Amino acid sequence: MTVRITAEPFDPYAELAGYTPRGEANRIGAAATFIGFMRDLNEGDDITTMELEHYPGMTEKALEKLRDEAVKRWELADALIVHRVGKLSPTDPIVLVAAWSGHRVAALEACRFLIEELKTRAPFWKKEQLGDRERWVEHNTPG
Amino acid sequence: MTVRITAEPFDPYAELAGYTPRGEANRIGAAATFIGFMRDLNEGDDITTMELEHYPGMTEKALEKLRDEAVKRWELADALIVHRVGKLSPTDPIVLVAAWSGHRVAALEACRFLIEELKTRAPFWKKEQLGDRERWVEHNTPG
Amino acid sequence: MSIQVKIFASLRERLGSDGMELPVDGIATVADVWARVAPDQPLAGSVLMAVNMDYAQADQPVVDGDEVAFFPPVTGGTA
Amino acid sequence: MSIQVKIFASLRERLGSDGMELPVDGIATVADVWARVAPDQPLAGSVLMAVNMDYAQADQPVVDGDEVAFFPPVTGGTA
Repeated sequence: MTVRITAEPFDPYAELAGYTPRGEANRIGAAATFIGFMRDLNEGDDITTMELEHYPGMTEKALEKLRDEAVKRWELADALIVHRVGKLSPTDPIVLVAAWSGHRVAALEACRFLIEELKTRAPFWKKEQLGDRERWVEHNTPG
Repeated sequence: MTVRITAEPFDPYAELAGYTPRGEANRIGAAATFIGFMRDLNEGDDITTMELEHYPGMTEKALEKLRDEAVKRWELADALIVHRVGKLSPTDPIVLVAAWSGHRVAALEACRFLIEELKTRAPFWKKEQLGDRERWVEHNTPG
Repeated sequence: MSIQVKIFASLRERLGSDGMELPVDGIATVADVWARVAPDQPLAGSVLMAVNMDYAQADQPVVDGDEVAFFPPVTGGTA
Repeated sequence: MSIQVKIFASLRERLGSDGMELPVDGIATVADVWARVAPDQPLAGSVLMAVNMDYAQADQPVVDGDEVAFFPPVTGGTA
């Protein structure tokens, strides 16, 4: 039941390997995870670096609410959200979400819910650097 | 583009951490993964161990076909399937599937396709040990 | 006593301020807070609002000690 | 020359054989192979079939050197 915001690069697989999901391990049949990475391309332009701003306090609150909703709705054993902030480079992991459940459909659906809702509800803002200019990302891509 | 069947226990996170997906890393925006674990409970009964049989040659062929279908349909950068065979204990990972893509929806949908289709098309058979008796699993659970 | 205002991202750059402390006198709603923050600009539909770190609408009441935030559409997560 | 037959899982246990080599004489289809493997049993709809490691139907032609497999519904993956 962890929500973590980090200004340091994180390794999603180490994050998962080091995490012990709540609940009886013998009853967990499924883990679905999603990892988002920074690309060096957006809307046709080359991106050199990116800055991710957040609203300390509210962002955590929004992510915790989201996690609690997913855990309740799909009766998950556990869920995890890790999100990067600060200055990122291409290939850096931006976000990790994970859902653990008795059965596969619950884990898969909860994982998708977490990443989709996070994009519309959690206060994060991206500013892209393109060579010597920069721009705020105005809206999220539909898919 | 790996398909691997292993009679030894495997660590899904080490598997992912050690895997370099094909394609330009700078263009990969999303990785969706699913891991299935052995539970100590099935259809209301306590399961002590499980044996997973396969059809050497055909199983690999079926998984490769599945992977190629997913890569083509969702234009994935890469996909990975690892499946355990032999004698398993509760909490052992049974299967890992992963899909890498430029965008999240392709990765999420391909990941779900891989695990659903694997269950109906890949020649694997489970035999459960329940204390001193054993039984073949006759059909997969719907979800 | 007072209202704590916070402004984020492109909105912060556009308004040239990351927030302020406002006296509560004459402030009843989130819209009233906006009128003090940017008196010359209507509250656009694209501006998101929060009171005490929960999303809010323009007509939500604001009381002494509240934290009120304004920000543009969120863009977290991934491609 | 001959046909290589393979039988898996609960079907192997029920038939008491994991396969055999059959002379090709008189065999034209997968159904003909089954008739040699289990002469006293109809080919149930729950039995899956493969020729040379691809799924097949009962009427699929079989030729010399083919590998023909029979097995129950598959149950890989996870809960």
